[in-house]
Amino acid sequence: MNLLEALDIRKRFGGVQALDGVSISLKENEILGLIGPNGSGKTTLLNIIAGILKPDWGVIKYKGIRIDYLAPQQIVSLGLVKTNQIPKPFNSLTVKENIAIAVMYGARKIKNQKQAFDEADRILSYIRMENKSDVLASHLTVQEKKKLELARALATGAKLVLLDEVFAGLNPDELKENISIFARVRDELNISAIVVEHVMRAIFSLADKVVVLNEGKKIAEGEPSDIINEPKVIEAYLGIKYG
Amino acid sequence: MIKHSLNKKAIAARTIAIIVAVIIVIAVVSIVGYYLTRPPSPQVAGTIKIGFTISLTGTFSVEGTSSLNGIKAITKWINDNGGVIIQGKHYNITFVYYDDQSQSSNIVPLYTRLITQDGVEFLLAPYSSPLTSAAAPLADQYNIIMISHGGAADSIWKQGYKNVFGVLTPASGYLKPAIDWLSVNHPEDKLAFIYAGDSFSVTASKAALNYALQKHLTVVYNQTYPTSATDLTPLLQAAKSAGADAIIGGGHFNDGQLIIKQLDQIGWKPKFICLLVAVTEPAFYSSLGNLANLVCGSSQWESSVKYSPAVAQSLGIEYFGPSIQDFVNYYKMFSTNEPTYHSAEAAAAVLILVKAIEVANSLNTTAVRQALLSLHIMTFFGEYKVDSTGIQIAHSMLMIQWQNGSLKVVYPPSFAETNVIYPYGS
Amino acid sequence: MRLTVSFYFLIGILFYISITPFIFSFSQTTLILDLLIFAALAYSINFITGMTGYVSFGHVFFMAVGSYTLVYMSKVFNLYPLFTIPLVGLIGALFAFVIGYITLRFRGVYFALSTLVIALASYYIVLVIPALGANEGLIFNVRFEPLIWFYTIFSIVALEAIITYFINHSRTGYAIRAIKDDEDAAIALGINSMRIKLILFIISGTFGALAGGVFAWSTAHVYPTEIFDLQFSLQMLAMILIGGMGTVFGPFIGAAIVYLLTYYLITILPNGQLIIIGLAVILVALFVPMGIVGSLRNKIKQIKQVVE
Amino acid sequence: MVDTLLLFSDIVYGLLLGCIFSVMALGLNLIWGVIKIVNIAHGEFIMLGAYSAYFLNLFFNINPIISALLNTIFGLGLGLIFYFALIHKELRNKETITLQDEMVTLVATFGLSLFLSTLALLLFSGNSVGINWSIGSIYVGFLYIPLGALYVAITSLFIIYFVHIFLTKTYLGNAIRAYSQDIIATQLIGANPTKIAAIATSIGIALTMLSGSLLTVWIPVGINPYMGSLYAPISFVIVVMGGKGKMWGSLVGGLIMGVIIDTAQIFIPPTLAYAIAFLILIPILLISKEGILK
Repeated sequence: MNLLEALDIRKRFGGVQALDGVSISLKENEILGLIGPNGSGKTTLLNIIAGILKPDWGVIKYKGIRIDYLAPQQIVSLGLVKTNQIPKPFNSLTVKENIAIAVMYGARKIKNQKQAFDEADRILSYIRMENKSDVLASHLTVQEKKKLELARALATGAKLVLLDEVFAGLNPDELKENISIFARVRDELNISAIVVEHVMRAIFSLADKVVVLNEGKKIAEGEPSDIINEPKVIEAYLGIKYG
Repeated sequence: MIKHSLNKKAIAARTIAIIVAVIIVIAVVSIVGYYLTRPPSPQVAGTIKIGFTISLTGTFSVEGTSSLNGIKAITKWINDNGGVIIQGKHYNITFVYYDDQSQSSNIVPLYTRLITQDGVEFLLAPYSSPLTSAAAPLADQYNIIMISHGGAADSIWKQGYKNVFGVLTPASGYLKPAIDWLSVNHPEDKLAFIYAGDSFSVTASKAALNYALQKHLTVVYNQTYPTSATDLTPLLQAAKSAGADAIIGGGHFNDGQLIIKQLDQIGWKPKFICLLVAVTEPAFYSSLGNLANLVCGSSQWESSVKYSPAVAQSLGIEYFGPSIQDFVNYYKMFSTNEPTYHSAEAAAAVLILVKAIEVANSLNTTAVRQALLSLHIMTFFGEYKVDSTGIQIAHSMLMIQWQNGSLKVVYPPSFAETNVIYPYGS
Repeated sequence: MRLTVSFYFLIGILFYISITPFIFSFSQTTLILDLLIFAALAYSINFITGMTGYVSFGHVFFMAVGSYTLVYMSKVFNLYPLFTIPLVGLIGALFAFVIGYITLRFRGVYFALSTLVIALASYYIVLVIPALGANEGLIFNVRFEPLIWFYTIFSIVALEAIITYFINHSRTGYAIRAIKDDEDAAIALGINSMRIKLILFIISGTFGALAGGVFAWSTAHVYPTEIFDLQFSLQMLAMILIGGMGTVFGPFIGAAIVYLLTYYLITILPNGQLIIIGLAVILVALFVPMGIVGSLRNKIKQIKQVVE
Repeated sequence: MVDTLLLFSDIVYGLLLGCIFSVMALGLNLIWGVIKIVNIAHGEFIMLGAYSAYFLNLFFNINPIISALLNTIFGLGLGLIFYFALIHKELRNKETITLQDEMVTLVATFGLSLFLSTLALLLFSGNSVGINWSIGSIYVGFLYIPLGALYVAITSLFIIYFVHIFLTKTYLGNAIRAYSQDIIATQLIGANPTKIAAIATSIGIALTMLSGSLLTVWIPVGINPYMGSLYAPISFVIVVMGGKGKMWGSLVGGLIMGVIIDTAQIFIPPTLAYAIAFLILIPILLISKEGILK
């Protein structure tokens, strides 16, 4: 059974057809790379799956349950979480508190505060940010904020994470670190992900399968190595950045 | 070089020291001066302390200032004429007052302060019905006598307060002279009632409306407007198109002016206009000019009214306090304007209180209350007598009209200086 | 949950306030009574505006609801005012539920404006309801019982302060801070922000109504232009801004500052306090967004870090 | 038959009043639409404009239309002070305005509103004053139209048109519109964002004070320190109704508001007419935050 199934998703903003009948599916423990030029509808699709936007048309099922009419917080409770393209940490709270909130709510809803903070400590060590534990989130660098965004998503206990450009804007070392953290987490926690990314290296080192969107339509789907040679993709995607 | 700069530093330091010293000296002198020149503490033996708030700023500032000057005038008159006599001893009247800014939210804190901290022995109510309504409960709670001089709403005396007494005709009687005059002289006129939404104006206008219906007059329009209204043209338009000949109502000073100004703007001259409160103020004429001519109003009192010991004697009651002329003379010591009825009713409140204290021969609340309940006298303000609830039942209302720049008493005929000129705009 | 030092400090202060009628003179006690009414209002608006950052300009509405309910029930059904208090809270909660359900969908300035228009419009509506005394308001003749008023309002303030403490130290407290920082991010982590906001708004409305009820009881009347005076709303807001938004002690400190200023200036320079409060609000908003208590707490944190 | 005449004349009065409402809301709208800041002290600037008109009339016998032009000059100056004292700190070097920034300015301008209205109360006392500018009425068919109100309405329409031309046809106007879309874009076309924000704010305040002056024609004795608390909410509702940032939306919103307030009074007590005028905000917000006018 597929973990996630999105069928014939359509969404219109004013005069623009942002999504025009896109379908994607994802198996358990699979990583799907979602690529496409700017304005091709990638972020819109993630927002619709996460419940932040409502589709005009189409059905989304997660673990066999229809989620397209649920509120975002209900979808998170089922174990599906999305990170933000621009990190949105809670600036007046510390890094540890940021993560603890995700533990206390999210999908796990741990009521005991001590237990939640212990779990937050564990996740901090996972992402190697123990030394930043008591720093206010507003004082972090961009890279640290991106890591926190990822950590918070993992802390919810989600089984499916939607990653919206968590690797963009990092230097090669940071990129390498984040990719390795994510790869390790994925194996140990047994989670699945949809990764929207401009950074091709991230997609190709992580994704099991790639879907290409252009102007709200799916134009290709397959193994990363096949996709890169697909003529339609190259045509639609000349501005592609490799690495 | 070093020496020079040291010198400079020393000079700077000395300058600062001098400045600081001067500031300290000024501060000390001003504080000491303040305490030395402060009026002697009002807790001197042989005085009776009366407390009240009055509106010196805000919506009721015109009426409030007139009232305050009235109180000042009568207090001076009383103290100049032997003060209050209790058990053979003479007491002077002093008063403590605060500006309530015409805001009812200030009433409770200020009256509580007057009672609990300033230690006043008697209270005067604030000006206007809403403020009086807010203050009245405190009179009973703290068991202190309160005399109302500007709160005319009948509802004040329907709460069962023991300690609240009125010297003025209650709201329900305000417009009665106007209706009486119309029913005798122009019963064919169709009436429009347009009045402010505060309790005083509503009570006055509704009572007049019912009275008009009793007198078989035709009422074609009846509407209230919010006290904060700044545009009354829709109402005036509606009254006009309902075929009204006369406008009765209004409220306080600002909206009274507004009605007259906007009547002019929409180009309508009703035959007869009688408004509450606003008309009696000199400022009404000075700011409206010719538009104010022939506007009628109701008044508790005018200096041209003749109340005197002789009249009192003919009614078989006692006359107490200054003559009207004496009061006007005293009033002129505190104000360049002529006293209005607000001045007179506020002064009357003090006068009645003094009489009641003398009759009770005591400062005790219960004794003074008994005296206030049983008194029936005349002062320069007219008759005083209350029923068991404390509401005024003997004082009579006047109708006045602006005629070529002067305010004339035109009704009832027994007190009238001249006749009503009809119609408005002629 | 582990109780911190500040909790025992809070209990200590509350105990001290509870015995003030026996320490101070009668006139001083009436001042503390007034101060407690201010504090009750400050805590009330703190639940919504202080905790979530949803600025409510129309909070005076709940005060009016409470005043009218208490006076109406006492007058029409001839009940002893204290017995109407539970009903006052209930009606306040009910109104808060309905209004919150609609307006909490709007964020930022839209929420602020919708609360403002609701308060303004309800004033105009009350003016034409004869049962509520229309423009005349309602007056009722009650006994003079300053001690009972004192302990009623004291219990309300104590309850508010303790509830504030427990909310701030609970799991929900973290969710609330998350909502205040970034509501969308909070929702994305599974926090049901609408429910939390609505509950806080109901608590806020309930206590606002209770404070209004005691206010009307102690002044023995409710008069529309007085009780709907937006100045009350603005002063409540100023109190928590100056004291510290969302904190346990901030509302009380803010209330004390605003009340004392008002008290001392009302006879010297009437309304002068509003100029000072206005300026203080501007300065606090721009330079000390956390208010007095919030900034002190940060300073203490910094000092602790240095010392350790 | 009488009733239709009444309705018709109230609609005419409502439209005349609405023209001033439109200018009143225009200043708020410009600030809100361009720099995304809601000026809670909007009503107090209207009040200052009205008092300025009153004093200009009292001392120099200047009529409200002329003083409106003078108010524009005062407003530009006050607007700059307002911007740099209260707003600049929050906008400086920012590309987008967060909800937190918005709340800070909301609260700061709220403090300003408290400050200005109280200062006015202490300086001018709370007594309502007015301008005696009676220039008569003209009789049209069945209805008197006060000439003052008519001139003011025409002035208002002219001002709205002028602002429209300014925003669409001039370099500065285009820069202001660019700023409202995207602060970075302003830099790309070579304009200094701070300068643009400050200019837009001061034009907004100038329009607001100007409208205060025009308003005095309608409120012969309604100039007082509290007047802002009535006209500010009306302006807020108009801007939300017309959609923030849409200048012509203010015109339509203002006219609708004027007609609602004046005609509703035929059917219901005036107090309820105001209640409706305010409460209309809630359904509008439930439909769309961008206003109901497309």
